[in-house]
This record gives sequence, structure tokens and C-alpha cells, in this order.
Amino acid sequence: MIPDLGKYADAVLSAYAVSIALLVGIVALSLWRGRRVRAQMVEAEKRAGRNG
Amino acid sequence: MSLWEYANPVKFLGLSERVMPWLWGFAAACLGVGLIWGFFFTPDDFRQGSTVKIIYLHVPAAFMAIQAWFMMLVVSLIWIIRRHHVSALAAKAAAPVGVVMTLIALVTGAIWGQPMWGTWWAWDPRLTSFLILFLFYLGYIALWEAIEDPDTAADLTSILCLVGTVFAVLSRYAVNFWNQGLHQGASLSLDKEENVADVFYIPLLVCMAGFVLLFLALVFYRTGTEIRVRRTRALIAREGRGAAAQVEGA
Amino acid sequence: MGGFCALSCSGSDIVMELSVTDLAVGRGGIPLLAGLSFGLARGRALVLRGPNGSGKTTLLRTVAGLQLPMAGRVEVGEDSVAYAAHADGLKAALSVAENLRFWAAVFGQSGIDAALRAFDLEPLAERRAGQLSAGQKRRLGLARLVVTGRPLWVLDEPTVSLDAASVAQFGAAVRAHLGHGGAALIATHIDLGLEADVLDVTPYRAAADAMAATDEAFL
Amino acid sequence: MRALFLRDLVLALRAGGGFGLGLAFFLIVVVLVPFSVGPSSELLGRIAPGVLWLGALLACLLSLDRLLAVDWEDGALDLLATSPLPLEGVIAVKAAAHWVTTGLPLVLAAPVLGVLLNLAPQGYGVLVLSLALGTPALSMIGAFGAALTVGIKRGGLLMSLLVLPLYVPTLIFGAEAARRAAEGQDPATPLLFLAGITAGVLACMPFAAGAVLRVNLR
Repeated sequence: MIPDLGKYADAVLSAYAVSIALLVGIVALSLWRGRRVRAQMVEAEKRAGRNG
Repeated sequence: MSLWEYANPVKFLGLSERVMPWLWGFAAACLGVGLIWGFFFTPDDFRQGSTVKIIYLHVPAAFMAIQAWFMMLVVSLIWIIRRHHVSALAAKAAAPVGVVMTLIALVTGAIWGQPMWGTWWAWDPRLTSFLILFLFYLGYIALWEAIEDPDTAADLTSILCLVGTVFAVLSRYAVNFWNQGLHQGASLSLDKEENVADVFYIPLLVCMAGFVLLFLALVFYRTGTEIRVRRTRALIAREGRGAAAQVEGA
Repeated sequence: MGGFCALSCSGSDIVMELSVTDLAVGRGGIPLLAGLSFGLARGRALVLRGPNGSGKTTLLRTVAGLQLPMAGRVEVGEDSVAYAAHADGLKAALSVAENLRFWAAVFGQSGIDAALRAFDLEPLAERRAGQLSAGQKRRLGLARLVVTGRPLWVLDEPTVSLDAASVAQFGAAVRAHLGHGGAALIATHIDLGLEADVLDVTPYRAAADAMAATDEAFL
Repeated sequence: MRALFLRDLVLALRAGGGFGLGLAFFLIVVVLVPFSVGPSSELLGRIAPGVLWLGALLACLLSLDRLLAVDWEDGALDLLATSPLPLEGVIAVKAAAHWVTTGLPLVLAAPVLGVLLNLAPQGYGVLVLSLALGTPALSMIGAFGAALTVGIKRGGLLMSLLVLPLYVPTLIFGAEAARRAAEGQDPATPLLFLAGITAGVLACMPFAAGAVLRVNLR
């Protein structure tokens, strides 16, 4: 399936691997922190709703 | 209906809830199509062999690295002039994405340069400028992290972004002067220089669109996160004064 | 003018050195005091009282123009405020006279003798500020007010580390200042022996649900 | 303004932190270079302009974190902010005093250290000229960095991270001018660029630094 990359296979594959890893990394980090913050906000809203 | 309406955090969150699924979807589609097209279905360049496939990552990432800083500059100016909190938070949200883009451009550039120029790194003006841009991003993020009061942080980082832009441009000219460099001239412009043929050009455009959309999706999402951090902080501050500063993840 | 004015300005033709209207102040985006209104006429002193953390320092910094009010207005003459806080801004490596001469020059004044005399600093004039005791430093910090030549003194706990004699000296200096048509806004816990009005800031504490201007957009 | 300038000079003299330390640091950096790259006089002569510039830059950076921090801690900055002096002027004057106490001694000492590094004879004049033109910009940019980080505890490291990228254009043009002169080429172009950058920095940076300081004081 992988096309014949010739003698530069290492370079091309590692470039794709690194880039995709970095992109997935920033997306995952954003989503993870976003979820956590959203949960905290819901928690704070619930408390605020109870008290006032 | 004015554009400024979306400077209200709640309105902004509503807008981003509606827009974001589309952004994520199109970003994934464009990146998927562009990268698969570029990786599997484009021919090798007669001089550069298969390394030409790196272009589908390198050029869009480099493009976005600069555009991200430019976007931060614009929203910083909006914050300084109109004091909309969302714009300051958008600048904060965009910076780490810009760092990742710069890093991708630098790493893929190094990997590409190794077989082409016979070296991982050369003090070529373009590479050097990106390294300097990377340092600017790091300083900007570090300043955001170091200051507790969010409005003070927004003010200081905005001014740093302004001053940094001037110096980034100066540095660009300085390194140009300092070393003429190996890097080919901009290989992409609207009128299509001849060294990028159609077969490469169209998937490259798709990848560019994918990177832009991904950047937008990330900035929308991360700005939403920053708004929620501030909202949580405000709620806790209202609940009991003094406990305000310690919001996790702030 | 708000309710407090009745106390401090008895006549309408009195020249106001400071007037504060419906002022709200806060620190780090959290409001501390709200709804403050008072005026201060020439020749008068106003003493602020209130527990620690009630926002007296923040109020004084706002009046001095070091931070912006969250709401309301502060009206003072341009270049009329001399501010003195816990930190005196003294340089240990400079002598007493040099410290004073520097501030006199910054404020465009000359002559430091009156200030030295008022706080009994003449014998110490050539001593390095670093070698002074805490109380002597404090007196030097207050002597700085005299050399500014400014009419409105804004003082934050001026008597910290002063002994009884020095407090009396300070009281006398303030009285002399008021006698020359100056005014003083002082946050303090002790009695300075001044004929001053007293404003307790406790009732003006910002309500618990009054949200910071910076954060209310997020609620 | 004059009083503030003189006071900063006197303080630097009496506290001993100004004139002496930066210069000693410069000397040590320059002395360490041959230990790290080897004693070959040909190699040293080639890198001398760059080393001297880098050493001057680092020595300048060393004293920056005290530029405003001392006045911040003892409250003098608050008092200056309520004084008739504009904050922009305060910053500019403090940067000028910083230059006189660190930049100027470095400029004067550079030729002596050039001897240690075997600098080519024709390079001395332009080296001194380029440092004299460039170091004021280093002090002013540094004052901006100091104003940005003045309220932050242990802000010194952060300040270096913020300031050093801003030093890039000055360093490039300054070192390039000195290098060209040492190699017998015409240094006029980089010198002009260097002077232009310094002029621009001196004209604009006080306002940025003043704005930043005002934000930090409130």
C-alpha cells in the first residue's frame, strides 16, 4: 500500500510521523483541558445555583 | 447585527458551539484528503525524489506559524483598543497552536534539509527566522503563565506581542542581511511559479485549507476553554472572596 | 456630594482639595469598597478607619492615581497629591540629606531644611539612610512629604514603628501642613491628636455579590 | 530627571553593583572563550568581534533585573509614579543611567579585551564604534523587559527569555559591522542599520515601557 519512497523513505515517513504526532498532541491536549475546565465550570455553576 | 456582538463571552460560546462541528469536520476532511492525496497519489520530483511529499506539511505549517502570530497581533490590538475580553483570551489560546505549527515547520524543514542540503540545520535566514519566531512564542506564553491577574496579563502580553512583531520583522531583515542562505525562494504564490507544478499544487492547497481550518477549530475551542476558566474563576470569587486565584488549570 | 460631605465641608465656598463621588475600588479585579463619597477641604484632615484588608490601602492608591477606580470619580487637582505608603522608597546608600534632596528635585522644589527640622532629623542629616533605625527611617519617609510641596497628603499607616514622641512630632507636622492650607487623608489606627474627621470604611464594603468589572462579562 | 539620573549613578557607584560587576563579568566571559575553543590565535582573531559583542550583551543583561526591581521593592517606583515626572521619562532616564554604568565601561574595555582575543588591528575602531552605537539600544530594550517583569517574583529568568530575542537585530548588525571591519571590508552598511535600530528603539521604546510599567503599578 505504501508507495515506493525510494532512498528517502526514512525522511518522508519520519516527517509525517512527527508532524501528525504534534498535531494530534495539541488537539488532544486542548480537548483534555477543555473537558476538565468545562467540568469545573459545571461544578461551580451547580454550587452557585444552590447558594443563590 | 455587528461583528462586535461576538465579543460577548456568552454570545461567543454560542457561536463557537454552532460553528465548531463544521470546522472540525472540514478540517479533518481537508487534512485527510490533502495528506492522503499528497502522500499516495503524487509523483516524485525529478530532483528531490520522494522528499517533495514533505511539502504538504512543511509549507502549510510554516504559513500557519506566521498567520497565528499575525492573528495574535490583531486580537491584541483589539484588546488594547476595545477591551473585549474574548479577544485577549483568543490571543492566549492561539499561542500554543502557533508554537506547534512553528515546531512542525522547523522539524520537517530539518528532516527535509538533511537529504537535500546534506545537513539537518543550516543558519539559513528562513530557518533562523523561524527559530527566532519560536523564541518569541515561548516568551509570550511564559509571560501569560507568570502573571496572576488576567487583565494585567492580557495588557502586558498584548504590548509584548506588538513590540515582538516589530522586532520579529527587524530580525527577518537582519538575518537576511547576515546570511544569504540555501533556502529556495517562496515556492508558493498565487500566480504559481513554475517550480511547483499542478500535480503538487492542488493537493498542497487542500492541505493549506486543512491547516487553516484546524487552526481555526483549535482557536475557537481553546478560546472557549479560556472563557470557561474565567467564568469558573468569577463564580468562585463570588462564592467566597480570596479563593479566587486558585482555579485549577487557570 | 455624598453623605460624608456634610461633616467635612461646612460651607459651599470652601475650596475642595479632593472630592470623591460614588467611588468603587478593588484589587486584582475583586471589588473591596463601593459607594464611597466624601470631600476634603483645605485645612482639613480625614482619618480612614477599618479592619485590615478592608481596602484602605487600595482606596488611598486610587486617590493617589496609582490605580484606576472601578466605578465613580476621584477629583483632585493636577499634581497635588503626595503619597506615602508602608515602603518609604529610601535608598540605604544615600545619606538622609541626599535622599531628601533627591525627592525635592524630583518634585521641582528646593530647600530641605524645613523638612529636616520638622522631624528632628538635622543631627542625622549626613548619616546613611541604611544606618537609621526603623523609626528614624519612618521619620525620613514622612519628611519627604514636606519637600514635595504638594497640598494633599495621602498617608497609609504613617505612624508604624514611631514612638510616642515621634507620633506627636508627626501630628505637629500634619497640623502645620493643614495650617498652611494643605489637606491630609490618613489611614491609621491610633489617635494622632488631630482635629480630624473620621470615616469608617466598613459600611462601604462591596457587597459579596458585586462582581468585578473584569469578570462580570463572564457571568 | 537630572536628579534621578544622578541618583542612579551615585547608587550604582556606592552599591558597587554597577560599574564593577558587569565589567568583571565581561572580562571573565572573554577569558573563558580561549579555554573553550582552544588557544589558536588565528581562530580567536576570527571570532573576536562576535565574542566581544556577545560578552557585552550578556554583561548588559546581567544587571537588568535590578534596574527597576530595587525601586519597585522599596516603594520608590510608586512615589515616582505620583511625582511630576512622566513614567516614560523615568524609564528612559533609568535606561540612560544603566547605559552609563554598564554599557559605557564595556565600550571602553572592549579594545583591551580585543588584544586578549587577537583582534585584527584594523578592527578596533569600528568595534568600539559599533558597541557605542548598539549598547544604548540594549539598555533601552532591557528596560522594557524589566518593566514587563517588574511585578513578578523571580522574574529575572523570564526577563532574559523575553529580552534576548529582542536583542537579535542589534547583535546581528553590531557584530557584523565589527567582523567586516576586522576582515578589512567596508562596515558602513551594518553600522547604518545599527544606528537606525538604536535611534528607533530610543524613540519608541520608552513609550512601550512606560505603558507596561503603568499596567504593572496599578
